[in-house]
Amino acid sequence: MEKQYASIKDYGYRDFTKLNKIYSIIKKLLVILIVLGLYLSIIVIAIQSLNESRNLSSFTRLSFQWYLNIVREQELMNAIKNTFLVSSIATVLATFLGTFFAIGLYALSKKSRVLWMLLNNVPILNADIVTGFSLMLMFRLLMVVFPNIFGLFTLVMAHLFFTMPFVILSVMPKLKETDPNLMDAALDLGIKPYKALIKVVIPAIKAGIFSGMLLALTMSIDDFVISYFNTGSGFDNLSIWIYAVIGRRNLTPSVYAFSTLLTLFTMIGLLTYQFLQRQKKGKNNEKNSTSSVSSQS
Amino acid sequence: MNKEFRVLSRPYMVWLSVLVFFPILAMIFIGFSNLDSSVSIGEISLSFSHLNILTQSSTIIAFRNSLIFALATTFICFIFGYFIAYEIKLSKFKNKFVLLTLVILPMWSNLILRTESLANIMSENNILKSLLGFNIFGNIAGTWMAVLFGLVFTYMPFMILSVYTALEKIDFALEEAALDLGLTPLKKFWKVVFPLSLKGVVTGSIMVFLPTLAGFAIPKILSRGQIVFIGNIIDNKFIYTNYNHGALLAVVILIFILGSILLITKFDKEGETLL
Amino acid sequence: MENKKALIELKNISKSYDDELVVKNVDLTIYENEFLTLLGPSGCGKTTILRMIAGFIKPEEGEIIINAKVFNDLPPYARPIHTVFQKYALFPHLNVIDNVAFGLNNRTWNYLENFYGKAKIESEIKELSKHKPISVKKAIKNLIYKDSLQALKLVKLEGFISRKVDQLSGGQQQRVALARALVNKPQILLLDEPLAALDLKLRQNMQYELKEMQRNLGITFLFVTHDQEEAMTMSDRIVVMKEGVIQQLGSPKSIYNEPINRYVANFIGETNIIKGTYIKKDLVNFLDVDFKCMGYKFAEGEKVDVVIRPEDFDVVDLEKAKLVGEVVFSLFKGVHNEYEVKVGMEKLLVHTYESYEVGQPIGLTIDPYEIHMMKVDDSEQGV
Amino acid sequence: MKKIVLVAFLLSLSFVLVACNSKPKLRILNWGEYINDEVVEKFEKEYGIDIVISVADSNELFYSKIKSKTTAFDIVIPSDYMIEKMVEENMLLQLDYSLLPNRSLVTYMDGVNQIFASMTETTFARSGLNINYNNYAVPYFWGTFGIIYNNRVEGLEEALEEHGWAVYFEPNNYFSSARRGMYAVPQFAYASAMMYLGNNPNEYNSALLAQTKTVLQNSNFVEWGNDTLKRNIEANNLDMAFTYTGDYLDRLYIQLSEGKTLEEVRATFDIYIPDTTMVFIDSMVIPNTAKNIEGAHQFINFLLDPENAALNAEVVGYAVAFEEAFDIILSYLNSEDIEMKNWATANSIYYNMEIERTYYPLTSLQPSIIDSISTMIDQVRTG
Repeated sequence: MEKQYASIKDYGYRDFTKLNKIYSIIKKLLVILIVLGLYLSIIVIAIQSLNESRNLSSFTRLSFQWYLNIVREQELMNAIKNTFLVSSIATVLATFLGTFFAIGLYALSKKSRVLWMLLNNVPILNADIVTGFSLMLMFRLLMVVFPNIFGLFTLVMAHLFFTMPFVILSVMPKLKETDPNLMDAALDLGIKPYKALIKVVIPAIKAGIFSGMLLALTMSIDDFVISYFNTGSGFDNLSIWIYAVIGRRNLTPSVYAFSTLLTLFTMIGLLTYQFLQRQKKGKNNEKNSTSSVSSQS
Repeated sequence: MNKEFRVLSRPYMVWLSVLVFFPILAMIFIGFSNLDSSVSIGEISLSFSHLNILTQSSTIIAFRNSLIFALATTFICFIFGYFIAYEIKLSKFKNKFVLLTLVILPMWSNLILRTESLANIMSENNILKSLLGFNIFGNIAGTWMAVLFGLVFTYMPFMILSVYTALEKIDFALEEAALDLGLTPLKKFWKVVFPLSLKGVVTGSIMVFLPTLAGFAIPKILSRGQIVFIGNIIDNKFIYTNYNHGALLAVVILIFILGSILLITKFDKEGETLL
Repeated sequence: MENKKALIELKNISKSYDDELVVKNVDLTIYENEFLTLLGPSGCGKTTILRMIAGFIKPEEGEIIINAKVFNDLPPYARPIHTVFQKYALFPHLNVIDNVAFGLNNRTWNYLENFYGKAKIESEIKELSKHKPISVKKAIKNLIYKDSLQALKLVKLEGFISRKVDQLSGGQQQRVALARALVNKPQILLLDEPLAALDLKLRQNMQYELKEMQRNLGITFLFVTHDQEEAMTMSDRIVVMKEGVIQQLGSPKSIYNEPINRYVANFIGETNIIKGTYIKKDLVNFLDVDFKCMGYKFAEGEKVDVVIRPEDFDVVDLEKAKLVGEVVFSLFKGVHNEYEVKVGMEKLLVHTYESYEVGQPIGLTIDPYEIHMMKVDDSEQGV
Repeated sequence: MKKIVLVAFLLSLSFVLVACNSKPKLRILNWGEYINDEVVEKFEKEYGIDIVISVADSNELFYSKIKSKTTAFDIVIPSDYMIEKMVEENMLLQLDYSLLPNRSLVTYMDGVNQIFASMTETTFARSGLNINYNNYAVPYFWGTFGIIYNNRVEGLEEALEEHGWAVYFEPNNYFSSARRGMYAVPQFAYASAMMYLGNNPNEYNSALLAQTKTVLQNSNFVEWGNDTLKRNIEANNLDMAFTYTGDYLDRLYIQLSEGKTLEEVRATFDIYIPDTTMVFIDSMVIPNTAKNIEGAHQFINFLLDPENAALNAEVVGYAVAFEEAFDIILSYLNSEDIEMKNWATANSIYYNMEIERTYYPLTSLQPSIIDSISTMIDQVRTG
């Protein structure tokens, strides 16, 4: 008996196999174009950093001098140092405090939790200029008691104000996903509540904490407006410095070099992370393959 | 969660209440009083005279510009951002975290540097032209296209992240169920995936819309100062220490922000998809 | 069975994940109007087979033939098959009736016209046009609504049409999922452990209802489970699987009584497997006693495994007994008593209504037709 | 736990970093890249004082930083009109000339003295106060404004030399296709239009405002920028722009340092300084919130040394304020070092003090007037 093949048309559908091929090519092209769009400015910055000339509008010759120059630019180095100091302190504090605040908010009744999560959105969505200016007014009041408050302290505080909500937002969904009995099980085993929190709950929401930290760092490292109003004592971060310098004078191409390095190092870090993960997984697979049959769902 | 932990949220409640309400009240107060650098405490009084700024033709046009560009940017970001988020979800690459980090990585570079470099290559004679021999953008510096391009590709990561978060939460079995019930992949997308990701679209849209509406650096640099946004006017008011007008305009922006927050709560009760 | 029409034929199907073969050269024919169960522990490949039939994954080798046509390359949406998912997969953005009508609502008009037939649509138009004239589309929409309502009635949920699905209990969700599949009038319904998430009582009720529904609707049910009792209760035929290979295919009774190997014997309920020797036709020796048996053919003197279900022992007076043992453990199980009886070095599981105390001697006999024998297979070490 | 340790570590690290510098500090609020690092190092070494520099990009930001008192700066370097405003609002300390012995080593240039006199005049006219600004400020750099233009446009140079402002402000009559750019500071735009109209740029009334508005509207500016103006002209993306003369020199030095000759650069882009033009002077002042008043005087005194002033000018494109320092620069005219020679030549061309010009320093206008001007500019820009 001859084999009969079912065709998709018999069941009232048109056959788009050919169109699908074209579509998938268009799709790939579009992805490439959009990613290029996202990275276009980064690529241009990289090209500028490799240009021997300070002239931004024409490429003369390939040169790495601006990379070597980074350490020699005192003001730039100072700005970089300040940026890292402020952003790392703010990020670590925001992650640490934000996690515990999120746990606290999660423990509230649903009604008041919704209310506080609503307020939590305000610093995220508020216009930078409004936040920055009004925080400055706040800190001015404190100056009566602490005259030298402006500088690192106010900067970190301001950064905490707009980064912490991101951490809370990332941690909250993960808290909801955790098994409500997790905590009880730990308490049942005779562990004190706060110890149980650290030993049981925190590991369960690790992924949320980490992505919150990443967001906090992203927001903090590129902030200009809020930092601008709340800095003091010469504690300018990179954004403030760039803005002031670019406004009237020439920016040293070393800034582009630094920016490119930052992107490159992050990318290399990510790729290494990915590579290590894969290796680890590969090893696990080898170990397991003899003993377990992989689930098919 | 253990009720005992409620105490952990107390400091944050105090912190939020003070830092959210005080600034807003301060803004409103400055906007509606005669307070400026030359007025002493005793002379402060209520004043509505600053309201005239709202009827200036420049203010109205700037507002119009901001709104139109914010809406257009949000829409384009939605189309492209959704597309990318969906492709990330479909991608066979296991470690989605790495992909998402790559999406936000450009944001680690300084916004002004990025925008300036875009402005550079949008001009007639630029560094890419000197390398490639041709101009990839033509000469769009200073036009609305330049501004739109800059806004879209600066804020798209917000859209991608929000939409992806929502997409990721959709149970794959639902998609299989739709196919099983006779829906073609395209129909499955419109009838199941898209409605279920709407939360993320709303949040992402707001995350794009608000900074575009209130921002000033990108239009200033990319329009070469020719397209004025409301943010530019506010910025100038603050620079020239006209805090009353600045605050008043900021209050108007604030109304948009509060509206957006309400919208978010309507769609997404506990802000789950806000990044 | 033989005169029934074959609906689905799997021919030499294989599938692997990460270089690991999870379905190995499976051949299976599923007939019209039967309740077939794929039974096996998790990871045995039963869900993979189901998903290949549904079209979610493609076999690497072999053919899936439905209604005498090869379906390998057809996407799931073009197959006349519907699935009830393990966790139901109800659409959270739709209410109950919209969930049920979802499949039909999203079909093309052409499909729907064929689905309902001209006559039915016309009579619907006639009926509805009494008040005001309506279009074909409107009539079809109306039919879909009616059908969905009917399907909900079938699963006894007609009172819940506008509920949100997250406001339903697990059992109700399961019924909605069933109605959502049935409303499309599929030829074959695939059920992927649909009862696993329900509690015991509900599960037993649903088992009964599912069987009833299958009988009344005349649809082929392909059911996947790891629960042998569930399989026994509902199925016309059972396929016992292990590591991607079909071990035995047959009616519940034949699988229960005549397991083909230790694996099947152990997987299908409690059993005693005793080493024995086939002496000659109708005579087997085990526990140092010769027993009469019937219907088996082995080489004379061949070692065999003898299978005796606990309830197949007859408890008799000691003098009449062929085997005499000592009760070493007893458990009251409601209807019957379960004893562990030590005969020589072997421990046997015995079910009986009689009462014995631990330490008491007990006499056992076995009817010849209750003695089942299998080839000795050392690799089969039970579940 | 690890995180707690990390936080503690980072916090303590930050305190150490902040506290470890026990050397006295001098906080300077400056424009970006407006000081030679060598000067800073030299001063730090000589006096054992650490200099901390903050930067801002407008006089108004200087003002708000001092006014808000968020940081106690010891030295600020604002422009003329802002110094007027600061003095009137009592924000500055009087200089103690007994601590500035180097004052006797230098003679202020004529232009500088003119500006100081003009400041006194406008202040008197506005508020009736008779203030000698020498008591508050020591000049840092000064310079003129001009029209930077693209010399690749045929005939533009000659037209500018002949018709001055009109070429820039009358696109209908001259070079209608030329791309014109304006400095995005409202008062600069207003002042330039006022000078074109033949008025004193510091005058203001509503009729003049309307007139300037028309002038600016008719000019069809394609760019409202700041430092981007000079870069775009250099790159042939713009043809004319009103800007600081120093901005031009800044680009010139960069081109020279990359091996171009002065003639080559001037052939691509150049600056035209009108006979009537704006001038500015940036001066060092000590705000009354200063902590290290002694150090501030030491620094001012240090920069009153012509050698140091000339050294500072090496990287900054503006004109030195002291004749003695200018002489040092001009002494390089015959230097072997090509870079130094070019630098001296550029100074002699663009800061040629022989040419008779009318210089207008901007004055501090009332907030309400500034507001009207910025609103007018906003209206021009929004079309």
